[in-house]
Amino acid sequence: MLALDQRERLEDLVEGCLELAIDPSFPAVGEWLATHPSGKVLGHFQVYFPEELAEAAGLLPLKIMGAGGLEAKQADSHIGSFVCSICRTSLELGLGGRLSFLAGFITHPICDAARNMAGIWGRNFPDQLSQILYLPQNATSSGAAAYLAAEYRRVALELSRRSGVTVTDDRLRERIACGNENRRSIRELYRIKRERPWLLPATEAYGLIRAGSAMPREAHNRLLARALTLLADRQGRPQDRVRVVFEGGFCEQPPLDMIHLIEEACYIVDDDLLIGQRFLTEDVPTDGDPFLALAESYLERSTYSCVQHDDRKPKETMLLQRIRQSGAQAAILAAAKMCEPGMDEQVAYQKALQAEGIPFLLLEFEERMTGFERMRMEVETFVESILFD
Amino acid sequence: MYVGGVDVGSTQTKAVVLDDQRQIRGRSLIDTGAVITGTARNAYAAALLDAGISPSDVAHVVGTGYGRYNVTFGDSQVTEISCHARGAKYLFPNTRTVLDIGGQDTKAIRVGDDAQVLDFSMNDKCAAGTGRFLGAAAFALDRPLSDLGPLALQAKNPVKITTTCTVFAETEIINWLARGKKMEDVLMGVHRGIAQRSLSLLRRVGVEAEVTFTGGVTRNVAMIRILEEMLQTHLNVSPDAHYMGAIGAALFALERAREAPALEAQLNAQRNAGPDCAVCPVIEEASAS
Amino acid sequence: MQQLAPATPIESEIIGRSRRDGNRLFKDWYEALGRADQAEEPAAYVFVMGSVAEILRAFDFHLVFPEINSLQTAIRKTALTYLNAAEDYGYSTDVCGYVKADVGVHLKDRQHPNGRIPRPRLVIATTMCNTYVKWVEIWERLYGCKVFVFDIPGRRGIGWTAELGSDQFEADRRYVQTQLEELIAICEQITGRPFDHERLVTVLEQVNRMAADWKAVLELNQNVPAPFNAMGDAITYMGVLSAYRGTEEGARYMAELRQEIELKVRSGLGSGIEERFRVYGVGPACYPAFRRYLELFSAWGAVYVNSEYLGYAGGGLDRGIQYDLSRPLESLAEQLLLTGQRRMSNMFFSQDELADGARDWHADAIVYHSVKSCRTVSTGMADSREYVVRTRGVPALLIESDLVDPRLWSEAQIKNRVDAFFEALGSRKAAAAKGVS
Amino acid sequence: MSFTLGIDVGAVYTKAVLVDEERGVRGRALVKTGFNLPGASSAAMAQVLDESHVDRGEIEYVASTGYGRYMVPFRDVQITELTCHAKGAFEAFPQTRTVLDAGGQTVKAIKVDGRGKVRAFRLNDKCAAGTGAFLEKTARYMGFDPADIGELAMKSEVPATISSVCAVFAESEVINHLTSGTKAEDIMYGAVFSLARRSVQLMRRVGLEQAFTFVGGMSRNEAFIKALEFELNASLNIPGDGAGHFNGALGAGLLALERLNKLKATGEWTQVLAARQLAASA
Ligand SMILES: Nc1ncnc2c1ncn2[C@@H]1O[C@H](COP(=O)(O)OP(=O)(O)O)[C@@H](O)[C@H]1O
Ligand SMILES: Nc1ncnc2c1ncn2[C@@H]1O[C@H](COP(=O)(O)OP(=O)(O)O)[C@@H](O)[C@H]1O
Ligand code: SF4
Ligand code: SF4
Ligand code: SF4
Repeated sequence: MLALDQRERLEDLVEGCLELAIDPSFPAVGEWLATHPSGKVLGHFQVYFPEELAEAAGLLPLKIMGAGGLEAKQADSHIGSFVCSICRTSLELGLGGRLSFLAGFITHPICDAARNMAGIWGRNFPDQLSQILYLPQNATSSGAAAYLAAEYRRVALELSRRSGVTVTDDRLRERIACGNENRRSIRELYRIKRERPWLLPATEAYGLIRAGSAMPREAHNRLLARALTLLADRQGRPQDRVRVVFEGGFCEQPPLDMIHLIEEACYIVDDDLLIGQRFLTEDVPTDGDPFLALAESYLERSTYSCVQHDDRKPKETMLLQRIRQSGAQAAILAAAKMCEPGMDEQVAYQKALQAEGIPFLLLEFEERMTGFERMRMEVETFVESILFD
Repeated sequence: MYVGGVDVGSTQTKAVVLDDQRQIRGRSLIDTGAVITGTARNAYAAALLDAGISPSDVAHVVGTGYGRYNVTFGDSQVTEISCHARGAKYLFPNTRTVLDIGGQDTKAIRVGDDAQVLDFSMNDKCAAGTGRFLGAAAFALDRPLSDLGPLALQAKNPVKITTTCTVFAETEIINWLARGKKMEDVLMGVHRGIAQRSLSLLRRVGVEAEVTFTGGVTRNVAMIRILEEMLQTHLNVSPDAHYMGAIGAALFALERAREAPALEAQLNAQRNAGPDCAVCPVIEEASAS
Repeated sequence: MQQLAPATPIESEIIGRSRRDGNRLFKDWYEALGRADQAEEPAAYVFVMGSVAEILRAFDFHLVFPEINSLQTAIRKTALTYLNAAEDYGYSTDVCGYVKADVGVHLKDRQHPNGRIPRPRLVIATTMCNTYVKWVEIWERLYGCKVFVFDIPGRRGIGWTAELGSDQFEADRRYVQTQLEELIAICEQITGRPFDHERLVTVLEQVNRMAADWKAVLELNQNVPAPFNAMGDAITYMGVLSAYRGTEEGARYMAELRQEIELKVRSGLGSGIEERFRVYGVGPACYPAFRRYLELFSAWGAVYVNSEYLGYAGGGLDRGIQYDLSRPLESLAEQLLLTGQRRMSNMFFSQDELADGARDWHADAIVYHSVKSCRTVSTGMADSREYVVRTRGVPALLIESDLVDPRLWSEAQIKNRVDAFFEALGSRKAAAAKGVS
Repeated sequence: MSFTLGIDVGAVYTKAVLVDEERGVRGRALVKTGFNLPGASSAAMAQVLDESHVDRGEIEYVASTGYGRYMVPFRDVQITELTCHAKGAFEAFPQTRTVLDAGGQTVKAIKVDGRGKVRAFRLNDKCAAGTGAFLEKTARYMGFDPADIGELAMKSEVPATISSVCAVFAESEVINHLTSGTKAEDIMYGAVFSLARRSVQLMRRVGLEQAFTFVGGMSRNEAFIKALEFELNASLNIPGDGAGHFNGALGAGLLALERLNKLKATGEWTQVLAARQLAASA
């Protein structure tokens, strides 16, 4: 039914991806389950999760990142109004019975709300494995890599118990190789977007990447390969638009309309949308201890996000670097409503850009927002202040 | 013997007189005015008039509602949560869940066999999704409140109201009309928005049949219909549903009147006496400085 | 119940002592900070959940507890000034109020209503709260001070425990101990002093005494009537516990407190109000309306008999941890991990423990205080409440306000909730009493 | 003679300002926005043409702004009200660095640079408690006409405290005040003050750099100005003679003029005219 990698036109491919990405019935997962009758699915939360672990245990990893189109009918009574939307709609997916195929749900210490999700999930779905994978926050400690490798082993063991498939080193290496191919393709997409943004709008790149959050890795690799082939033939010419970096999409996802709206007047040349899917910036070694290889890649060869602390990567320095490397003129500093780390970081970013004299626009969004009039005004004013002289 | 219940709501004040057989003998409803004590008194007097009795016939009066402490002539106060539960349980003995949508607040209550409140939840801080939302719609459309429900039921393509703020709702309503939407479709959107909010409160306490719907918004047929659809269950709605808080208060009054008055007085004194708890020394220091 | 014996002069001296002394200790505390600021002695900023005071004391760092500073601005009714300063600087109204109140203090040149706070030389965030990490990054930017994120892997899920000595536990412990050693090296560098193992042993011993007494004090509140209010005086006790952790004064205070509470129990003295309801607290105290908050309860004769807050915000000493003084560093690493997993990050999964606690402390109900500022403690509250009500059959009330922001205190609405809850609880208690007789 | 027109379609009022080649204001008009936004903008244009005895044909360029800026059928360009308010305020007071615009449903603080360009801005939350709607509700509730808010509040000596965070709940507070005998003017001024406090907070968030210019419909409300100046502890520039209410439209008119001049200078103007003719004939 999907056969996205067969599509003739990039536009069709992207459209298929976007439909797939925002469909809360997870059609690609359904397709996989149809061919793997005894297969199980592991849900994992934003931002980064080593999906290779789940795959090596025979589980299909599914990134749970809320559902902007969903009304949080039931979840609202479990989670207070001061919590971001992604937590709520993620829970709604579960309470509404849309994730009945899950064997478990793994969250991370990215923020206080996300850690609480492990408890909430566990209370509401007692049959599922519901845990926190404690990614290290003291990345420069000499004990961090060994600890993380042990933590990965622990999770692998828990997953094996659920799936009945032991995670062997060889199997894990094989999955890492597949993941490497995936990350390479994504890096290539971002390179094109940085260098020739008129060829690849951010919405399209977003759709292509997000589709991978809910389908087997191989299928996504084929899809990306197809997209890159089609992209090579694409023609276009640059227009007079402001080149911006979009920062703030690391966890809760802005609605597509919002990215569209920004793109009407800007080129989004780089961003942190779905940063978890490209958190590792180089190939993970496929020799040696694969658990350690994954752990070291996370600590040593990775990008940044405001929910990961690393002395060596002050976030504002990293943002400035992202802006310079992509040749952006300005930045859009967005934060999801009620997202503590996002809102905290917004202030630091703002001060740093002020000091550098780089224009920026502060935006607050919510995945489920539907009215964009106010945001349109803010974006237009911002562009007017840069373009009109 | 007679007893009275006066429910001073943010929007409307309701008073009820019961006899000792728990029959309603008089009722009244007036808009809550600027002088609350006066409003409460007037409503009470009107209910007495309706019942054809004089104040001295009344053994006990309970005040409830947000202005319950303004019922200065009352003998005691009970929160409207307990009163709605009590009233609903009396009129519909199989009630397990009560939904009260009033002018400024919406409450979901789970009740036990003895009409005790087992659990409740209510909106606070923000008046979004309350009866006032309908008031705003009525104002914006320049139609009387009582027209809204029947109109909404004619909707074919309801719009989705995105503004949650009761005050700004007016603008959104006008906007939709400006964009050529039909009045009934817009109204349906407004009703659905309110129902949706109520539902989330209800889910917080758990929806168990039977569900009894109380408060001023019960006068709105569309709201009853929509809620029934969304909950997929029948709602008990009494013709006296708007008076439910006052009825409950009167039932409490009856109970109190029958208890030993001395004990009652003692309890009251206790509750109204200032607190004498031990407080943190840090605080004492703070208030001294 | 015991008859109240006439108070001897000694007894009247003892009762109320912990309140007076707590008060004095806090005054001393802030005065010492003021002197440290003037003398530019090294100060370390730490948090109540995982303060690592044990190590820092051994280096004679002045400890600054920003959380205590923030709550003090609320208690002194000055929080709004600081919150506004931080919001004007750029922080959203939806950011944790503790963070903002503290940022406000720093923007106002560290002038706190209780005195001037020294500048940080070293700041340590444990990962018990993720906002701690964002918070220390703020000071790092303001002062360029050394930041140490002390990563203590927390509890992984419901029903998950790592047994002491298991592979799992060992992996975590090695990580924690490595970090302890790295932290010691940093302290040596900053202070220019070698680490003093003897000192560490003394401090640990002090903590052992405090923990044992604190545990006893909390358990004494299982008595009926409860000798103290766990959301009233106990907040002062807990403040001393955190601020004076591992000191001689702290150990003496806790011993004397225990003596006072024991005496109250022997004399049948309650918390100062006639006890009609006993409630078990979840969530922090309401500092912006501290007194009013308690009054809403005491008006119903409701006494807080214990609170989960006293556990994690007291640094996890409520279960009376004891360090093994023969292997100080390892034991410290072990206990950091254990208290982190069982008493602090445990709060996400504590539903059954709360219900058990309510039973053990003979509480009639659980009261959740959900605070908008703090997603760490509040995100799961509505869900946990639903669990204890449904699955464990414990009546529970949820109140929403804040621990520092007075704008989030809406008294009329909160009073309505509290009144309705106790009306219902009262009638249920009465019905139950009838059923028994 | 050649003119440009700025038209500001607000949530409450639609404002039009006619600008001549010398940047002078040649006419202005104010109509209620109501349901029909295109209709309101046409009515405003008709009114301004009528009053200034100018022909439609003499208007060479129209810039629309305000929340209904896309609903002006005869516009040549649309610009946001933030850019327009900055422009208008800067024209009237070139030393302006912070602009406060308070209208019926929004309050906006804008930081401008030495050339009148927008540097940063903040808008009120999507909650009525921080907007003029709150004042109107309070006034209506006490039985006064919203137009008399300023006059009423100016009589107050001791403003009452209004602390509710919700404009709807504030009504109960108003009732409580009335019950306890507080005078209507004190309550009104209390409400005005609470709004002023929120507005100044927005200004602080963009940096509070002097000089301050206050525009929008609320700049006609004397009590609000007084409360703002008290909160700021500084004086405000206010375009005289009610001109502050037309500031957005003025900014739009000026930006239209600048755009027109640029088009003429680069020679693109003939293309624009040709395109217009084509459209008209089609
Ligand atoms: N005739 C009516 N038709 C429809 N709705 C009504 C009618 N009368 C009152 N209402 C609704 O009831 C609300 C008042 O409900 P009520 O329970 O009296 O509130 P409160 O107790 O807060 O004053 C009004 O806001 C209005 O929406
Ligand atoms: N003559 C006046 N005196 C005092 N206030 C006025 C006057 N005219 C308008 N206002 C205030 O200005 C508001 C409308 O301002 P405006 O800037 O036109 O808003 P918008 O652009 O949203 O339509 C009204 O709600 C009213 O409060
Ligand atoms: S959006 Fe922010 S607050 Fe919400 S889960 Fe993600 S990081 Fe946490
Ligand atoms: S989120 Fe909670 S625990 Fe964390 S710093 Fe804020 S108040 Fe403290
Ligand atoms: S959004 Fe509207 S209803 Fe809600 S608090 Fe604000 S003014 Fe009140």
